[in-house]
Amino acid sequence: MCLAVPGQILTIDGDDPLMRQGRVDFGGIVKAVNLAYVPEAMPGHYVLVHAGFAIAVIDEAEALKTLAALADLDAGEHDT
Amino acid sequence: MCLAVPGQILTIDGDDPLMRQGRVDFGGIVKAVNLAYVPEAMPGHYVLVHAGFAIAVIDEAEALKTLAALADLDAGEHDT
Amino acid sequence: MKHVDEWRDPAAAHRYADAIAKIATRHWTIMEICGGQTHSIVRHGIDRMLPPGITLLHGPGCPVCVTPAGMIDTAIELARRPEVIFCSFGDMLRVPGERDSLLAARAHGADVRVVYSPLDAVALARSHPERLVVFFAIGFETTAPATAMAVLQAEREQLANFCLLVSHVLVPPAIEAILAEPGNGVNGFLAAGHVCTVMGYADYEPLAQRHHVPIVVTGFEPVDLLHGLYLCIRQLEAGEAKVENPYSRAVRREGNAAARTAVAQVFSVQAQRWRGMGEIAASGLGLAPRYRRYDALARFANLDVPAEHANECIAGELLRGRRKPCDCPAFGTRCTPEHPLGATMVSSEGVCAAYYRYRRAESRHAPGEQEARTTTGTL
Amino acid sequence: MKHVDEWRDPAAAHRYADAIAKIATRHWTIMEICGGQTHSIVRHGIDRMLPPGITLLHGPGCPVCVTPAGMIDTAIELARRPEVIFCSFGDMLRVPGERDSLLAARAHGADVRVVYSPLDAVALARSHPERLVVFFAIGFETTAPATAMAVLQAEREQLANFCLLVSHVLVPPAIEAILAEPGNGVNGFLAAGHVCTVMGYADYEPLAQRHHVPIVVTGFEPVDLLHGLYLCIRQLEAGEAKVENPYSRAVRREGNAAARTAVAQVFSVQAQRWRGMGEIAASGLGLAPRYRRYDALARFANLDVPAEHANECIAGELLRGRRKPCDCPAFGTRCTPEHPLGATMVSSEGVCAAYYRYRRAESRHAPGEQEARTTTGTL
Amino acid sequence: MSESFFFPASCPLPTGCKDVVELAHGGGGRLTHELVERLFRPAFATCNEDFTHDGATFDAGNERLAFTTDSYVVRPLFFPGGDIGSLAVNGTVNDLAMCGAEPRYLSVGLVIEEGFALATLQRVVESMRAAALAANVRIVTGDTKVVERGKGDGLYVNTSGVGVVRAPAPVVPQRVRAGDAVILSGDIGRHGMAILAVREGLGFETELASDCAPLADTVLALIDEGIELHCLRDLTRGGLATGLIEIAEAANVAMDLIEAAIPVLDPVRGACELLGLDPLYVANEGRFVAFVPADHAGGAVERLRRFDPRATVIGRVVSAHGRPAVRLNALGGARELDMLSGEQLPRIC
Amino acid sequence: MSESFFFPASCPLPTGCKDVVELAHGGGGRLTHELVERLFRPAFATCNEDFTHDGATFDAGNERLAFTTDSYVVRPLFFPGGDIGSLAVNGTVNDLAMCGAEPRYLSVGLVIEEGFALATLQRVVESMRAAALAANVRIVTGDTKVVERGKGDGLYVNTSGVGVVRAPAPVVPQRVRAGDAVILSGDIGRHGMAILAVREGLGFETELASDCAPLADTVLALIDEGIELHCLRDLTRGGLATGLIEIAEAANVAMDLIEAAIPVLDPVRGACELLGLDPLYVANEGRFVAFVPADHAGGAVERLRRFDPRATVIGRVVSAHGRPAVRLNALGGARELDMLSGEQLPRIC
Ligand code: SF4
Ligand code: SF4
Ligand SMILES: [Mg+2]
Ligand SMILES: [Mg+2]
Ligand SMILES: [Mg+2]
Ligand SMILES: [Mg+2]
Ligand SMILES: [Mg+2]
Ligand SMILES: [Mg+2]
Ligand SMILES: [Mg+2]
Ligand SMILES: [Mg+2]
Ligand SMILES: [Mg+2]
Ligand SMILES: [Mg+2]
Repeated sequence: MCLAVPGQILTIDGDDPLMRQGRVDFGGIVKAVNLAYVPEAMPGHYVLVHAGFAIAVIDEAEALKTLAALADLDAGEHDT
Repeated sequence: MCLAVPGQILTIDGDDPLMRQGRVDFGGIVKAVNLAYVPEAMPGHYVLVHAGFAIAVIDEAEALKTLAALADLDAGEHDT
Repeated sequence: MKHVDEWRDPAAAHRYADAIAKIATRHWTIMEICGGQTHSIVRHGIDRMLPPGITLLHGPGCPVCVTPAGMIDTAIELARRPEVIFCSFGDMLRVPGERDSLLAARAHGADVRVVYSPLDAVALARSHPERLVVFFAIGFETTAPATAMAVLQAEREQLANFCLLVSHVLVPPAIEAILAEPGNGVNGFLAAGHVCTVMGYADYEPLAQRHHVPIVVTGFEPVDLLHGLYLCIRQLEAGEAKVENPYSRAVRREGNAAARTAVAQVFSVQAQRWRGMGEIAASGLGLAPRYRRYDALARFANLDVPAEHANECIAGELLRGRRKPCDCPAFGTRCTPEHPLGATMVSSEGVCAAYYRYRRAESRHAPGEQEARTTTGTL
Repeated sequence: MKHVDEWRDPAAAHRYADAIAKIATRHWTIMEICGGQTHSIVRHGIDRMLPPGITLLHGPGCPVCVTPAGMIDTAIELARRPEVIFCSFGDMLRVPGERDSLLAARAHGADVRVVYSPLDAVALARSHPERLVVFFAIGFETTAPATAMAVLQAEREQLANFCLLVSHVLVPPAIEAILAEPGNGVNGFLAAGHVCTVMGYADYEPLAQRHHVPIVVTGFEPVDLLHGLYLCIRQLEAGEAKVENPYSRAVRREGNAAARTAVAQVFSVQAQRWRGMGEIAASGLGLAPRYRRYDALARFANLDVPAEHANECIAGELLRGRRKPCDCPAFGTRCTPEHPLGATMVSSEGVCAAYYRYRRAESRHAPGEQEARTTTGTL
Repeated sequence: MSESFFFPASCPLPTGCKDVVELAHGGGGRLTHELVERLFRPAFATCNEDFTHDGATFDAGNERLAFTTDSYVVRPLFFPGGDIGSLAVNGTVNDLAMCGAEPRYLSVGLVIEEGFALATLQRVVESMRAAALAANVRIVTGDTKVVERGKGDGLYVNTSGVGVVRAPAPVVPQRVRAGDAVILSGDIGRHGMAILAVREGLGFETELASDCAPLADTVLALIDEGIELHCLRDLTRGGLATGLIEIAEAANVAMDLIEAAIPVLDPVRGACELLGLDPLYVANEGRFVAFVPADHAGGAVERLRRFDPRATVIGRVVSAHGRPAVRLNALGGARELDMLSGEQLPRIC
Repeated sequence: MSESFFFPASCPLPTGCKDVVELAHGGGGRLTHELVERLFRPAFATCNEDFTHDGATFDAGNERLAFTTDSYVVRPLFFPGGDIGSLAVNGTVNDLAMCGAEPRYLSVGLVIEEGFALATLQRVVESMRAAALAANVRIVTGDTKVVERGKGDGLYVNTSGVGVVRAPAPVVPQRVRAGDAVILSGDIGRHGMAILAVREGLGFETELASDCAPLADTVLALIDEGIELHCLRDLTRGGLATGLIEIAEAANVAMDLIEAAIPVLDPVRGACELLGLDPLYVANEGRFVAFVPADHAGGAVERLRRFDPRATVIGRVVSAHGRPAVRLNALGGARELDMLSGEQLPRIC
């Protein structure tokens, strides 16, 4: 279930909590996305989008950490 | 106004005065016609049909008389 | 086809034509009232069989042509309502109101259906209880009984979703109006056979007497028409002015009693506007009070029939023989067969259409041998 | 595309696969819950990158597949009403209920529309006040916030013509049900990353502990999946059974507070039927009492969801690993991919469909070199 | 000759609203003609003859080929005497025949509305197969599109056809000249009235059957007989009158027709009388006119009568004196025929 | 290799209700294929190759001709990168090109819904004119039908085309053999996603433009270069995957494709990800695959890159061992591609 795709917020419109909307860029195509569930999201952030809603802001630091875990893999380290 | 076409009654259905219907033959095609306005019409009769209604039974004797007037025309007679 | 072919027999037709040529000694102008007769005259070329002194005038006997433009606009307004199935005879669809025709309205989405009989509209109401079926009730005395029966059937079946937009017209008042016109120049009339089938011809007798014009009840086939013309000219030559009925196979003096009764029950006579001719007293039929609930105009509170715009179209005057198409400022510019302003530009055989085709300086075809044929006379 | 391409990098994927091969010393059966993960596994061939001892089980994580057949029948019944615009996610359209699918209903005239978001259905209700818009609210915890927001917007705009047919399901009770099955044979789970994005993963901690299974919160891209599998196998090899979260870029332990709040406001947890699996306690969401007016089942008095027919389909047992497709009496005869009786015959990658294609004696193609690839293991 | 005017004699013609396409634009009459002349010819035609005839001809190596297309949107799909499938095959076969060509290959393009019964589709396909066999053409390529429910009307069929020209000289309107005989291949009006009777639920009990039939053999027989064919035209939408007027205009000639010579079957006449329609404007699907030099007329009619005994000379071509016209010789003399501006509508007046 | 089963991996396929035509029957996938194989081929085909390719070929005198037809029902009529008019010209031009033919003549059949704006019709006609000029084909014959409001969808266009075969040997699926290189002429998925974005009001701000373009020059360039073309296929409905599977089945071969070699532009990928669609199944209108002997692959790609620098070899043909298949080489090995049973539907799971 739950196809969700990461995209980058270009601009944000409105501050009505139910209607907060962003223009989000997915590899060059731009779609309006409801941002009600990511009140912390700002332009420039990447969000995960499912059924028209951003459900999370992608944590860049965590992403880098996860990729780093891979680099350490051969070293046999146990970071997740 | 008032395209009306002669056709011959083949059969008559029903005796409800509003709904009396006949099957009427026009040169080989047969159509249902409302006969409410020609209570005197019988199968075999020719009727003049306008907008789905028979509006007159054709008087064969009068038809012959009228054609006869033509025959007498040269004789200068004054029958209508 | 029996009762058709005998009356199209070329030999018989020519014998009447010959007889007319024999008895006609003077110029006579005879009007056939009925559009159906006009149609037949042109189709069979009856006018070409007459001596040059005889001029045929086409009367206002095309019910779709005399329906007021405003009534067509109202029809279109009704047809555009999403709940309405608008039913009309086919020949009404192309006639323009002040701007559009029902055909154009249909092309823009209105649900307009062609019916052959008013009973087809009743059947539609029966099978579409969720829609409102409006029937455009036009026509002369001949058609009124059919409309009346539709109302009677709807009443009996208590069809609440059926109503009429009524624009029925009556012939004798129109003849009276034409004759009342000073200098109208009409010497005799062919009365419309099928109107008489229903109404008889007793009504014409005082008319003939009062205006001293022969009125001959005439059928629609070539032999009928020539027979009618022959009798009319014979009366004119003889100085007579009576009603004659050579269409006796279909017409009795008292008409059709059952049909007249139904019409009398469902309708009342009222004043009526005619397109391009204004209002004529007692020349139309409206629903009798007890059937008012079938009147679309009564049903829709805000609906009425707009008055005829004082537009450029002078067809009314053409009809009275006072002016010619080229006197019309719109002729050939704002009014063309593709974009007609008036009914007389609507048909290829209409006066304005005929003039447009053969008389314009800019005509794409040089006038040729055919021109004479379409010359229209002065009254 | 950033945050996609990094996680599809073949080199990275192969490093995890190599690491798995290095640490895996025994046979392990791991279930990925989510249909999206299954899709990604098959699309990218992740299963082929694993050592032969690792068996992947595809969990019941396809919301359209676990929606009860009776619910689809109800959906079709609603969609057939002339006043209804029935809105659904695209992938729901092809799934058969007891007989038909929504796609078939549409081919027979029902107004069924595909929407990308529940908000599209709200917009339709806004723009079609004369129609009733019904949204088929299916999906796991990930999708419920979107449905909740549709309800909140409809409430605020007082849209009286909008309602839901709700069939939302919850993941942890399904995992619990699978683990409660004696001899289920599942050694570890990949938890569905996007469910956890919304709900967090605290709920899995008691599960992992109680059943002593590692549960790894996993994303959807090849590197994510292999990373999750690596961690899961590493725990298994080490005899551990904890919850780990390598999908930390998208998932926090507490999930998404705003989304959880909206879901808690609009829905209440209730027992839920799963297709082929029967009812599972506390495994679904229904509209909370204060939003009952948005419930299509409450709105239409006579509408209810028929119980699942005791039909021939044994997909539920397949799901529990108890039987194989060829044990099903309907297999290959009354049940084919063109006329499926169960969800597992619906997709070309489903168990029954895969067996149908490669295992029937009558198969039009002789078994060839490709066969090995689609062999399904025993549990 | 007497003079007459005042009110329209034939009832009203199309009007206004020319910002949108009306049914009349597809009726085969004046508006269709104008659409072709004003929109398609200016945009597409690369020579004078393009878009003036039933099909185009061009050289391919050492052969001359004919190429034509038609879409079929007839309602009902099945009618007495045929169906949309046989119509689609015969219609295109006939357009090729009208180019003096032997029909060889057809393509089929189906636009099907979602929800259309597969069993009905099968019947139509079967009918096409049978018609193609009967007409000795091969259906070699096809295409199927399905449109959403409510965006079609069951089934629309397009067929295009390729044939090999067998006539020794071009068979085109431009070759019609004064003195040619106008030959009609049979009675007219059957197809249109058969369709109307069923479609409009006119409740005609008697079956009026369409004349739908392939005409290629007939035409090839004329060619084999050595008849010099100046022009051929099948009398589909718009009927005999429209077909002749189009040719008169393209050839800049006039024609004089004898009304009494034009065969119309009694039931067709009866139905036409009832509805106030003119059989001259009613569609046919198995009738054509041939323009041949006067001295070939006898031979042509004789040959045609082996296919249909009603085949006959109905008139002759005369000089246009600059104004193309088709005149019908009626009781009182010649009446000029007009191209319809749309489909004929049933009249009550 | 690990084993896996249980629940459907790709979400559900079409089902039941096969008594009527569904949209999927026109989707270009399995059901379209079955309709052709079960209904049209048995009824119409007179040789094995009829109805298996983009068009038919036949001899006419000393030339070999190609003949094809397609109806165009695209919605919206105008979209970024083209419109129904240019599409209808290019689509048929391309089907002729796929037969190794030089497109020469087109027919146009319009089915117009009553009420359609004449101005819009004019725009479409103008676009067809321009596209025909650009593709160097002549539109020589046409037909117009008007259907009642509610019985169409504005405008449907059929074009049929005739071309002269220029390839020295037949260009048909049956000639594909093990060892052939599979060459793709450019990036895929643009047309389908451009249409979907506009049609479904997906609110993609960025313009995804259709790849709609004529391919005849490209193909003729390959022929002129002496490239031996075994088969060509334009990748319209059903996309790359469906086109290849059809050829694999007709030729009884297998193909191994390298997923990473298939060019997809970022915005197309983004849109596909969002909707859960696979670009391999998305329609194109200006892309084709060519099957050429391995030793001609380099020359072919080089020549193709003058038209589109993204042209590339994406795989090769191998022996089918009795079971035709198209396999996509992904991370973990080969995955067999399935023909779609209908249009792809947006997924949420
Ligand atoms: S030319 Fe037109 S506007 Fe003038 S009188 Fe005739 S119909 Fe009326
Ligand atoms: S073969 Fe069909 S009926 Fe049997 S278990 Fe599989 S899906 Fe169910
Ligand atoms: Mg009239
Ligand atoms: Mg899924
Ligand atoms: Mg023709
Ligand atoms: Mg044609
Ligand atoms: Mg034709
Ligand atoms: Mg095609
Ligand atoms: Mg193609
Ligand atoms: Mg094609
Ligand atoms: Mg094509
Ligand atoms: Mg045509």
